[in-house]
Amino acid sequence: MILTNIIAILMLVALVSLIIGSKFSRSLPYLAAGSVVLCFFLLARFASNNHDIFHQAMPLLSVPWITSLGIDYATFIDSLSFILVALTLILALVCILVSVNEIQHHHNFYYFNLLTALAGIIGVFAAADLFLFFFFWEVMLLPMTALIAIWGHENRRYAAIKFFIFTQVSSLLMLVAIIIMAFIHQQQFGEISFNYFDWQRLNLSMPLQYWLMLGFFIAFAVKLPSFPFHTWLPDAHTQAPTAGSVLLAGVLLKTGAYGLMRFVLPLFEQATVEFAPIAIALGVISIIYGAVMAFAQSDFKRLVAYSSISHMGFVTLALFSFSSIAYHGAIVTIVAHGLSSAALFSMAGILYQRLHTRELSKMGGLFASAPRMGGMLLVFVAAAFGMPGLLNFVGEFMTLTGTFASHPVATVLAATAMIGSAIYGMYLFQGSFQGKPHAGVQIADLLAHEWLLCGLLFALLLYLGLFPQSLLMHFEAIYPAANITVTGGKL
Amino acid sequence: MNIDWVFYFAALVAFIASIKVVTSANAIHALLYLVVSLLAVAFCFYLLGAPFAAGLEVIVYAGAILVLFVFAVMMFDLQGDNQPVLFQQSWLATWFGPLILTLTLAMLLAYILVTGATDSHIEVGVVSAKQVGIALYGPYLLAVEIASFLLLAGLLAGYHFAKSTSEGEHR
Amino acid sequence: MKLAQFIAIAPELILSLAIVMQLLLIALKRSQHGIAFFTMSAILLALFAHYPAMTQVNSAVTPLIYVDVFSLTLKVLILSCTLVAVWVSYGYLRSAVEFHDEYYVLLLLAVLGANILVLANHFAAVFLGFELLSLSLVGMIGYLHLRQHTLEAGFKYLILSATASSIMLLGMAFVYGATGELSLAYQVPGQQNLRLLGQAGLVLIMVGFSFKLSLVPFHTWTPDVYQGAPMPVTLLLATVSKAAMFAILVKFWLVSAIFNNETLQVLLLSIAIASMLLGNLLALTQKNIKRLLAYSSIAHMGYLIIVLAIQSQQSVAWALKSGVFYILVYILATLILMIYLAGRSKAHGVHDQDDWRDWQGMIWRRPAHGACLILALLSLAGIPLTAGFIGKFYLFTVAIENQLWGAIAALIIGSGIGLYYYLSIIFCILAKPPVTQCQTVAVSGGSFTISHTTVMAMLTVIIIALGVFPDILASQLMFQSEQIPIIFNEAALKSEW
Amino acid sequence: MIDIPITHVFMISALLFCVGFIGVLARRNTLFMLMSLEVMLNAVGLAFVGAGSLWQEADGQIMFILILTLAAAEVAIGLALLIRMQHQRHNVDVDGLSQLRG
Amino acid sequence: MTALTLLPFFPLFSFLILIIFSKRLNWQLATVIALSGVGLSFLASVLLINDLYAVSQSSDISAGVRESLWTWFMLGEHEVQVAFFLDPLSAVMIAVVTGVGWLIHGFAAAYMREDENYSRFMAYMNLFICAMLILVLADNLVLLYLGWEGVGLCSFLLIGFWYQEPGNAIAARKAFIVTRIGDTLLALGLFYLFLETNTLNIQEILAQQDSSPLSSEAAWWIALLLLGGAVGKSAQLPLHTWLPDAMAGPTPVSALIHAATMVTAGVYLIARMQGVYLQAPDILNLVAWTGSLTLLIAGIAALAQEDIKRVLAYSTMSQIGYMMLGLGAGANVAAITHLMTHAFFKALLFLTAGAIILAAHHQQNIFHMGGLLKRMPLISILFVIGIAALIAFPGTSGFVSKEAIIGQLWQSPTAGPAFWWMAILGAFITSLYSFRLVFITFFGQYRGQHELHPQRHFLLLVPLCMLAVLAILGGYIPTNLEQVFVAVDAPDSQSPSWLHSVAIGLPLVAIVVAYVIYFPRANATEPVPGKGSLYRFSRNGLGFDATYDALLVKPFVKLAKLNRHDAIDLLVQLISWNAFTWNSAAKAIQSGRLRWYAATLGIGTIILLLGVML
Repeated sequence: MILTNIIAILMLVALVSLIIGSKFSRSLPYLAAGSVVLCFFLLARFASNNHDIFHQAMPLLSVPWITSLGIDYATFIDSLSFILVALTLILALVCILVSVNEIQHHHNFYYFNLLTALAGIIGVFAAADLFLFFFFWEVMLLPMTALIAIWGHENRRYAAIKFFIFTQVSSLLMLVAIIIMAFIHQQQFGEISFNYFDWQRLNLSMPLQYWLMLGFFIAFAVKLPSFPFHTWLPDAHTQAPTAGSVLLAGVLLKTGAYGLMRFVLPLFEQATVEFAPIAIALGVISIIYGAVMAFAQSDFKRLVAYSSISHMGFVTLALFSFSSIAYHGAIVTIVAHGLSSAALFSMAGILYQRLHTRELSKMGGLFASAPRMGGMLLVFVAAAFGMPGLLNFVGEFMTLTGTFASHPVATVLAATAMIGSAIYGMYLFQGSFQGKPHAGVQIADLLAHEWLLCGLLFALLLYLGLFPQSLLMHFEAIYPAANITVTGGKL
Repeated sequence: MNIDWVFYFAALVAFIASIKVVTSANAIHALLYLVVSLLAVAFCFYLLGAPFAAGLEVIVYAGAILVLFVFAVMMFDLQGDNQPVLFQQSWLATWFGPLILTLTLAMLLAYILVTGATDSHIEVGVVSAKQVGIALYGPYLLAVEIASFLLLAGLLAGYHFAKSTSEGEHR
Repeated sequence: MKLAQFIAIAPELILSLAIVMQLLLIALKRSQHGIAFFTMSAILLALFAHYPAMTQVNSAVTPLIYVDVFSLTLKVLILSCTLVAVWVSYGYLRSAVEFHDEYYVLLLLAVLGANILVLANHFAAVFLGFELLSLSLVGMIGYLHLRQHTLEAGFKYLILSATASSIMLLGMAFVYGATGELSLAYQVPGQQNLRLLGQAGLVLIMVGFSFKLSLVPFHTWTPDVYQGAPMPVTLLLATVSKAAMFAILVKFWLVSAIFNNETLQVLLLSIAIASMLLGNLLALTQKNIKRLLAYSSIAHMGYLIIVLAIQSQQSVAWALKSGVFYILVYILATLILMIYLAGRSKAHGVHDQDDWRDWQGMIWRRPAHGACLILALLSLAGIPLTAGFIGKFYLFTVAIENQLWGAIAALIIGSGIGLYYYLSIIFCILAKPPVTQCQTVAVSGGSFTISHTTVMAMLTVIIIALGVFPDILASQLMFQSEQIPIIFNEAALKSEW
Repeated sequence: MIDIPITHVFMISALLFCVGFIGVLARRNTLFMLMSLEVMLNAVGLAFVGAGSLWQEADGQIMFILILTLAAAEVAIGLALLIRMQHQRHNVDVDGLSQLRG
Repeated sequence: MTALTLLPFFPLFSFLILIIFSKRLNWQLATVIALSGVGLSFLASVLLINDLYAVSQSSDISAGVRESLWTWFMLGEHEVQVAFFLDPLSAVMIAVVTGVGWLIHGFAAAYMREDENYSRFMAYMNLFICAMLILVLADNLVLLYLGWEGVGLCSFLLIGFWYQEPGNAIAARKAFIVTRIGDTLLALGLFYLFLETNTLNIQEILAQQDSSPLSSEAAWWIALLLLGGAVGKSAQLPLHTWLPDAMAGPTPVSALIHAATMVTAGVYLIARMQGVYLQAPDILNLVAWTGSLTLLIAGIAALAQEDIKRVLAYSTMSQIGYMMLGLGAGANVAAITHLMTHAFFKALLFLTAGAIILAAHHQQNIFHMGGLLKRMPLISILFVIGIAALIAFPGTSGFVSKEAIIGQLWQSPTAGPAFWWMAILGAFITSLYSFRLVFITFFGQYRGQHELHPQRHFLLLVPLCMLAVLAILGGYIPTNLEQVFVAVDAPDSQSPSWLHSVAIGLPLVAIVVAYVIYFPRANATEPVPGKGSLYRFSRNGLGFDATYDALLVKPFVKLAKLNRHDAIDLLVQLISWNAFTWNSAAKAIQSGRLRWYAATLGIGTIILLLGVML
């Protein structure tokens, strides 16, 4: 029930804020933040009450939904879901904090969209029924698109349409694969089923398995995003309002990684092994390409967006190297990137509010007037380029350590991104905060609520960076699909 | 005595008359050719053993419907093309495309009919008006009813269009 | 004829009677409200007459008509749409001086034609229904004599529809010549004797159906007629006409199990794929909402006829369910959009308010309408939370069950293209409102009332409800394959008569 | 009375049909379009009557009668539209009717 | 919590205080906080080293002290811990870091007194000390990597401390990125090491080398990759180009980071991983080559510098080259000792240079100085003491350590006579540039535009004096390093007896040469023969920068900017272009002409009929 409750609370508050919000637009952030905190509290209580059961998936609510197709409303939770849901709720708070001053019109509709997007995302992490999963997968898109299209920057409609069409078309491929799986279940077990746990029993022949895997993979690769499906991301990130960027980079991309972890790897073991070289190549290309492209940008948010591509390439690389260390690294990277990119986008938003530009060439020398902000930006940039002590480093390090065993060349290539990330990170930090200040450019330093969000993110990055075991101890030490024999390396 | 040639002759007349309908420049001429074509087809009907249909063709089609045409043309001066279309400069442009298209269609249909149809011959026998009547008011009773509604629709729509014209004139 | 048979076709009898009564009413007392009210009550009565008709399912009424659950379902759908159409027309046509008696009669005639088409089990009935529908629609399309475009639209529709029906009739003649049977269940001994002639005949018949369903390459009339016709008539064209033609295509296809014929199957799929792609492509840059809906209807009909491309008898029931669900959903969404358009327009305007750039920023000025329209568009685009998604999902299941990979690819590509223009409109609705106030002036000419809003909201709620709980409808749509008279028992029929 | 293959009847009707069709395609005068339509319908009628004779059934003729009805209704509407067109536009050139497009 | 666990956290704590209250602290308070942070560390390390001695005296085993704090993360079965390890090697390092660091902090307090961001500066310095301590105390390589990156970041921050000068920012970025290349190689080395040994704990790895040594190929690669890390951090060939530019930072920074501590981290790393290197003699040889080439090239470059700090920077590179050479030759103890003494005298040199620069209003060009001996006698004497140690003048600390290195070269199995000659040549060049510096700076006439304002703050002078003492006597500090290193058994071949005297004598000859060449020019404001292309070439660091710029940086930037709008996006645009083109093509169908529409009906029928026939 817990996840359903959270979704329900968020949806309810969303509706309430839509209906009554136009009169109380000042208090909407409090309402939204309150609901998020309540959800977080519920989740925390649930976790503390059920401390030991996260290793296995724990089914929660299951209600028949579309009976003729054997579709249930079924949710479950395990460590992966839990961590991602928690991350989502934390970033939700960040989103609300960055929105406080930024959103100038139609508050009620804004918070409606924000909260429904959150509900959809949590639904994605909760769904145990693949139809439900797809349902939420799409539901989270809509409000996200609305956020971009209504409150975005100058080129918002193009970005929103691109974002939507990319994800929608790719997810239709996944839908086809899902339905085929359901029919295969019907063939093998007599009844049609979309249930994840039922599907684990399926016995898929090889070429078919490969195609099905591809259907899922493309959908997730677009979300992730992996080269060459990434081009929606820079536009969407750049044009979205700050909260939109935070949500996109922080959680929405993670749904792609989640999909790979939850569905692609366990359900299509053979096919993934066969596909691994391609996936790894894509991962490595994403890593390098993202880093190089990030350096070439002059737009703050675009730069961060490309860096996201680079970071998520590590996740692809990690997952398809079939090493338990790398798998854990992927989990850490997911969380780390969620926090750090959210932080960077928040910084971009904070700067945009003061300067009304995202162009690095129009910034520069801001350290003089806003040293605290500069410090925070430096910390987040450092997180992004994998400064040890912050969480991203742990993820990258584990990923590469794990991958090195089986794919040394790919690892070496991927490691060049450590240089690349330093280059664009420095470029970003120095371009905005160092150098000669433009004449008369004086900006206010962090305000209280901005302090709160930066501090929150920094504290999490630092704490988890120093004690990543608090994340990882909930995961089994071995890789879920470790029974596959992977050629050319020991785990 | 084999009178098959009569059928083919009638068909030829119908064909040529139809071509004249389509190509003639003058509306009244075309209508007259249409009457010829209809009469020839009626003769074919008769030869095919459908005297009732032949009668209806003459009475209703050639008689009633074409009279409607003639009335309309005469009363409302629907002469149409002032120049004979056939001999305009754009003769080729006007006819080339349709001709090619239709010839293709005709050849396709011919091919299908030659290769694909049953080679059964029409037996000598007449389906009399009585048989038709029985069928018409037996299994096809509802069809007759619906046909009446069809005519009503035609009537109403025709009336409305014609009426609106006169009203439109006044405004 | 027995009483049972009268009951089975009671809705149609009521409609026929109503037409006659209308004529009488016109003769007795002309009234703008009276005739509309009468028409609505007649339709309601016909709707209620389906309850008794339900008891008579799976019975033939003369060889022309066969009543089954599928037909009844679609008839209910058609009559409901007509109800909406009449109500919309009333507001649309209402004026100070003119009487629009013929309009309502033509409307009932069109619906009668549609109903007969749905019930038809015989080429004669198909043809009559087809023509009754077409000719009445021609009368309605060209109804507004003051508008320039109506003439053009009416004439185009008349000529093309007549051409198409001639082609269809030629096909019927071919089939008749090949099989000696005019019933839809023509292939009594199985399809082996269906030679090339018969196949050609079937194809020619399909040309007629495709024309009406506006499938590529027989779609060309659609946008022009949609645009030129008065808004309520466009609504009829998009809903009643489509539903009826879909029904008869399904029967035509299933009753004689044409799906066993591979050639026709391939042709049908090609048409479907071409429609999906071309329809969406054509809509891509369209700014006139009526034309856009026309193009999108081309694509949607392309999606829809995927359900016919089934491989085996077992899939029939599921395919029918999917098809009916899809067309229902399509009609719901179209209705919302068209009700809005009709409400904003007026018969004596120079043209309808059908440029979607006028919708800019609607969500902020009229949130309820904006929301309804957005949801309707989303439903058309097939996005979850709306019934459109469930409909598309059903189509996908059918396509996958029958392994129609080409159609799936086209469906995906088509949806991708479709998203572009649906989203463009949605974003336009979501955009900042224009500064000028000319819009409100234009709007004030419309016949929009609170009831329009209510109906739109209700339909939107239905769309959402079906999108979230499709079972409330889908579980009702149970078509056993026996309910479609697959192999018509001729002997039983003869004895019945 | 006669003994000819049904194929020939169909062939003749197909030819007539095509002649009518060419008229619809080629003539700009709407009046001729209507007449061409009549030719087409008539051709179809011939096919039905021929097929009816083949099977020695009344159905073919009944279909012909129904087609006749259709032709009548269609002509009525068509001519009425023509009249309106003549009034509105003072010509009956079908190529003038191309404002709806795109 | 023992002193060991607290050691790195004293400066961290003071860093936090300084950074949080930065603007609200006045100079005195900030100075007290900053100095006490490092000072406490220094006290703690003295205490610890005392204990360590006591332990090592009592037992023969070279056991260190290990303190584990918590498990950082798991690499499979292996726990990566946050744990500190103290043995004589790290003892030397922490002594240098905290001791010299403390003195430099003191100097910096005076040097940066006027700066408005004073407490931020001191905070960075404290953070640096913390990171450096973690680096040298790390029990495992991952933690070492943390410190490694931490010092890199602090170096970046401090080089770019005056961030408003674009040049400083560029230098900072360059330093960071070039060292980052080395860091990446180091990280790769760690991955390989983990793959082979399944652990990243330094002691475990070293212990494994006794029982089950690495395969030679693995050792070769690992050693090479670790060397890559080391050359990056220690500014050795070919990743040395950042160090001269790093002189853009405030002078105490140059003294602390770019002379005394951080740049020697590479030396520390290689010394630390000696067990691995012993498995890969080829790489040891490569280390020696790297060191020797660097010391020569840096020395030649130093000969042509005009900026006092750049001279010292090249000299630092050169001296680290000696350490590398020593490590490559197996003279680990000598190398580490040289590390220590170098820290003393180079810190002294930098700080005195800093004092001069401060007095000369941030004038760094030696040709605009001159005659300082008369005007700033104390400083000048201190500087000359540093120089004496640098050229290994007998009796100074530099002499002790450098002679020890040179002395082992001839016989070393991984080095040999060639390296000895290179080292000697290097020593000769060292003297040459040192005295060029001395003569031009301190003799002749003062040539600066502004009047000198020597500062006499005690915090400025006391550290200098203490460092001078260390520069002379520091070579005799006992280190116990022999316990740590595996002795390399030299072959029995006798080295010629003249070696020693040449080694001692040559630098002195160089002084004379320098006197002949440079003393006459002590009044020049321009390096006279310096217009030659050779001079320019060596002034520009022998063209490394230009080469890298042309071969790597420019192509990369160009390529990146070329693809700025993302070529892949063209694919998407192609698709959309396609759609719109097809749209306009398809629109042609909807011409609005009725006859055409009828024709489409015909065409469609034909197509379908054809379909049936086929």
